[in-house]
Amino acid sequence: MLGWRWLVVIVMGWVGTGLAWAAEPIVFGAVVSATGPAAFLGEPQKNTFLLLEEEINAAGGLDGRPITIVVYDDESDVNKCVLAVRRLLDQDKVVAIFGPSLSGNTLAVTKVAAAARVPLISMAAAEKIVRPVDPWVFNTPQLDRHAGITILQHAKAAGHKRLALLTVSDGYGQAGRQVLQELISAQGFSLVADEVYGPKDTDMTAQLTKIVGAGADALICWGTNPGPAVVARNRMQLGLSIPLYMSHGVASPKFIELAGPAAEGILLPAGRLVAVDQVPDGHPQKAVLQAYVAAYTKRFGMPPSSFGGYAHDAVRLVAAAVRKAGVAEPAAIRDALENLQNVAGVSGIYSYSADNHNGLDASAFLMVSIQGSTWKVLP
Amino acid sequence: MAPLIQYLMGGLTLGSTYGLTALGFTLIWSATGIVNFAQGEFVMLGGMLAVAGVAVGLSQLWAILLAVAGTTVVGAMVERTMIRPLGRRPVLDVVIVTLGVAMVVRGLVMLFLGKETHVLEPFSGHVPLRVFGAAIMAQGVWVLATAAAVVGGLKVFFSATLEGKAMQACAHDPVAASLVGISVPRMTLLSFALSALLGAVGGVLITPITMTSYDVGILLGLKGFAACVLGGLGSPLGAMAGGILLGVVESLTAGYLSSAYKDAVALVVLLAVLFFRPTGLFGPRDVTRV
Amino acid sequence: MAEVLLAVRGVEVRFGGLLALNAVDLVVEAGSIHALIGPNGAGKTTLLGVISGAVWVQQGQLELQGVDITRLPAHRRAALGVRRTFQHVEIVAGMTVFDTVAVGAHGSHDLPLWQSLLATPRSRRVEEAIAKAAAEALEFVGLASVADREACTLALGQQRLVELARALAGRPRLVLLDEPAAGLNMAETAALGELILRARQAYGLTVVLVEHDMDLVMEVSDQVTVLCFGEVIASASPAEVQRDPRVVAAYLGGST
Amino acid sequence: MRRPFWLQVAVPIAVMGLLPLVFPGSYSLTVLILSVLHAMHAVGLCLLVGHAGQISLGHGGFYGLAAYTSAILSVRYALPVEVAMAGGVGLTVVVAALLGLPTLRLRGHALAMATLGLGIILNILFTEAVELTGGPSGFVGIPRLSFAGVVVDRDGAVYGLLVAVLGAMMALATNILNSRVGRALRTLHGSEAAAEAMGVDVAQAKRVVFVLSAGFSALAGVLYAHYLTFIAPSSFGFLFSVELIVMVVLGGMTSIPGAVAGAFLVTWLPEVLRAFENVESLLFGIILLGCIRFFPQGLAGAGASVGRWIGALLRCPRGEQDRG
Repeated sequence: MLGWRWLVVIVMGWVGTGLAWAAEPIVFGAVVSATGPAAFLGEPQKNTFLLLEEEINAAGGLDGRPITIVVYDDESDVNKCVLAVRRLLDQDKVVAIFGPSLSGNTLAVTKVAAAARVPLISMAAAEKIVRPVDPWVFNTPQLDRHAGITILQHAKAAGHKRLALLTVSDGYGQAGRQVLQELISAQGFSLVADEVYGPKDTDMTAQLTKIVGAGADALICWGTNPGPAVVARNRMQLGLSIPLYMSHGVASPKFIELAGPAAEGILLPAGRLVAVDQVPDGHPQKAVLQAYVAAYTKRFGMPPSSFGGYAHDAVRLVAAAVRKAGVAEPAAIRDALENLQNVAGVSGIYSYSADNHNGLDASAFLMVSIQGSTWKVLP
Repeated sequence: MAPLIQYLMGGLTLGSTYGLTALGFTLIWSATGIVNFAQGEFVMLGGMLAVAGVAVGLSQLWAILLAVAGTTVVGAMVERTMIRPLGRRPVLDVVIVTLGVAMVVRGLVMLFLGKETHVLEPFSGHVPLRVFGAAIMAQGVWVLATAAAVVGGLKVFFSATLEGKAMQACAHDPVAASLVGISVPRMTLLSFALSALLGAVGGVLITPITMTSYDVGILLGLKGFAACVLGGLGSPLGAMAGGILLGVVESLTAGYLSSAYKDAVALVVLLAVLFFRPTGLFGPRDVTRV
Repeated sequence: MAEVLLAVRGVEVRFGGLLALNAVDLVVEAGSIHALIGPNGAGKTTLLGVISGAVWVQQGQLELQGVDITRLPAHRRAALGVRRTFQHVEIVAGMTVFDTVAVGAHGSHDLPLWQSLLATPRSRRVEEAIAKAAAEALEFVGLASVADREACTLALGQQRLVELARALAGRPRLVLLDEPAAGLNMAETAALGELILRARQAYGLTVVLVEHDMDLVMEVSDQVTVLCFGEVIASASPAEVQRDPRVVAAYLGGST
Repeated sequence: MRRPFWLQVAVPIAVMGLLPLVFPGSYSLTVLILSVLHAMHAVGLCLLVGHAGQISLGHGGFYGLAAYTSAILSVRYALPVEVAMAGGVGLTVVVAALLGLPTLRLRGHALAMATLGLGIILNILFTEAVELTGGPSGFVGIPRLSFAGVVVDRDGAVYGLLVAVLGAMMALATNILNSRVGRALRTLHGSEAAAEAMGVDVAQAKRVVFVLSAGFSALAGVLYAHYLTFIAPSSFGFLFSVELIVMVVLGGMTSIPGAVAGAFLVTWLPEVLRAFENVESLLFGIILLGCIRFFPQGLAGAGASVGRWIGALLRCPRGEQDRG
């Protein structure tokens, strides 16, 4: 009798331990800029990690194991970012790191992750992150180059020859400016004005006046809110008639709100997230986009931004890599990521390879124009 | 369109936003000799409270009135709870306290009103005015006109009213002022409340042009402070003139030299004034040696 | 006639539109105690400031033992042996009596900063000399027992003595005392007068004394200069000044 | 009031030496390294703010100027790291001296204004001189610390080196405070009139302390650049300068070990209170207000109280024995 009971206890204990072992969570890390100047990037990303952690666990986890995403805020500060990555590697023993949100911060930590041999999937777009390729470093946003190509295609078709640049003097603007300078001269346009503004500037009439004086056919403004909204308003104030291209950095409803009536007619490249309902039904991204928008809106009471999309794609890609590898080990995840083909995400359709750690191309972008305070996809 | 006139107009609009912030600085300085590093946050608070008011469904006018009133109360509370208890502690301590107040106000606004950027509708629509072939936002005229009115008002206040004279006496020599029966604490309170009020008025006026978010106070405070130093601390007219000068220098630099270094050029002008004419361009002429 | 230590000639000081001192002459003999008296607002403290270097003159000249010091800043004059006390006691909160007094010896040594930074043997010798001078000065004014107390916690009378000790610690040639008896009771004032006389003896001082307490002035001073509305109206021995009708008029006029 | 050397320097250094044993791991070590770097600023600012009574809002700029100069010299001009570091510190000290020369003649808040302006100008340079500095996204590929060809690449060794440098700074600062210069500074903070009447060259004293503190920040800057091997303009801004003030105030303004403790706490706090990251600015603001109002002695005062309490505790049993 006693022996019987003991046997049950032991068997149950063994099974229990086994189950507990099987249920040991896979720990991922994320570093976002949820506060500080780049909070507009990091906050939707942080929300997205929360959302996807719940979603994946509700659906039974990855390979039967629940997942945990440890999210640290680097406050848009490079020191805190380095600390956060060290902490993820050292204390949380994560198998992969999502982020950081900012290009500068990413460049500061790529070596740290590589030295620890843990894959880092950045949500920042600078080309330096993935070119030259570091075996352990990937990124998910569309490259600035692809946005630039999309804009210049449109400009060429419209017959503009003399272009002007107005870029913000932060990491985002600097990266865009470099790419555009290169593309503009390579594609036979002439760059007649190359102006910058500070991230917190509130008046760009001087730069715009100078640009008009230089005889530009079209203006490309590269920045994130609120600067471009000021540019749009000043353009209306000055009554400028030349077309204004913006970057994908303002592809959010917030820009339309801030620019108000001045947003009308502005052209920009954007991911499909801004106009999900205008994406044709058969498109591979359609289902992903609809699911993300629905889930995010339900959970947080507002629509997601394309920056959140970068986080979404990072998690989905790593999840796909874990499934493919069958084991949640850093090296296996890295190898599997490099072999992912045609994975539809929010920002585009990813195909990573050994010499391409971005995985997107210019087709990730649509050219849209703002009409009637909403996005209109251009053919 | 003549570029020069447009640069000047742009500089004028921009500079008047700096000048409005600078007026609050100068008021507290005049009354207490304190540099109030929280002045930029008063401006931010005015704008953000007005935005919050509109967001909960108030009409813009009511939102603005409540925002100005609310900020004034905050200014008075800051003086009552943070500045006054320090008594006769060194000015350095008081200045550090204003830095702390700035951080707390910024932190609270971020926590309760969020990190997003917001905008208010311009008071007189989006259609720009044409002046000498240059375009100027109608809102810019509002800012300029209000600033001029405030400068005039302060001039009258300081030179023609008892309160105003008392306030200046306090800064000059608080011991002597209290000996002749002026209530120094009351004057300090009044100056903080008035500065907060001026800041909030500035905040709601410039928000339709510059937009606002929890962290705009830092830069506004710095520019306002720079404007004060440029024009001469303690003089309302100097503060306004310093602000406009700063804005015009920035605008002209962006137009003719380099948009990348426009702030740097403006600050170099500031340092030059500080070194060679420490009382500011419009301050008193005779410099007491130290 | 004894050697002239300090000569002030034709000094004029303006604050904005206000003429604070007008064509003031003052000759202080070495080893004397020279009192400056006059009604409130006569410019006595301003004149002390002019001598110490705290107030810049618009016109006129100052000579210390024949050396022109008109354009020397205060700290350079201190290095030449001028020290002062203040009408409103200038004692820094948080500093001990000893440290407060030791500052008085600051200007008596010229030591490059790096010596202090590295605490070199020479800097230690200077520190020892300063400590010795401060201890002596404290002993002299009778405050040795409170050397480690915080100076600003002492009673006013003792604070005035701390200021005197601070001035003495620099072993000065010329000490400027600005109303040292203000706020003291009669016994304290009498003791102070004695102390000033003893200090002249022990330290070989010349003293310029601004004071309202006439008993003290009459007791200690060799010479009295009377200021009124920024001008010198009399300069003579105490007894003569007391009899001078202009002085009496000035005081009566000043007090009504 | 003499500050005993062992208490001011030796004990804090010993404690810092033991910290890596208490908090092992590379993450903790990184936090400690940043704490020591911040403490270097705090020691200099303690002299400037706490003793000379001058507020600087531009030490972040000096930090950056030294870091960028050293990075540029070692990468763009391929100079040896030691030479580049010396260049960074040298240039920064010269700039500080040039700024201090006209500014510190003036009374009041001239230094606050001037340093604020210079700090922003420097930050604009870091951001806009892209060819030299790498611009807003940062300067990549700075060589690691090395001396005479020996590269200091283990974090533990870097930490040891930094603690030694900090110890030297604390020793220098303590010497200053124990000397006539220290007394002169305290006096001019309380009363410039008294100080100059006693022979203190007030402008010169302020200038010397200002340049010294800028030099400490510069040394921290070059060490930081060659430790992290990456720098970006955002690390050297106005808000960082204010954070440095928070450290000094938290430390009690006048105490060197207090300032060091303040730097460690302000660096650790956001790491420990992860849930509070949204209220960091609020928290630091409250620290400033609370310390100035209720604990002007800051951590140093708390330390002294604990010291007295322990002292009383140690004495107490003996007293009982005496009575028994």
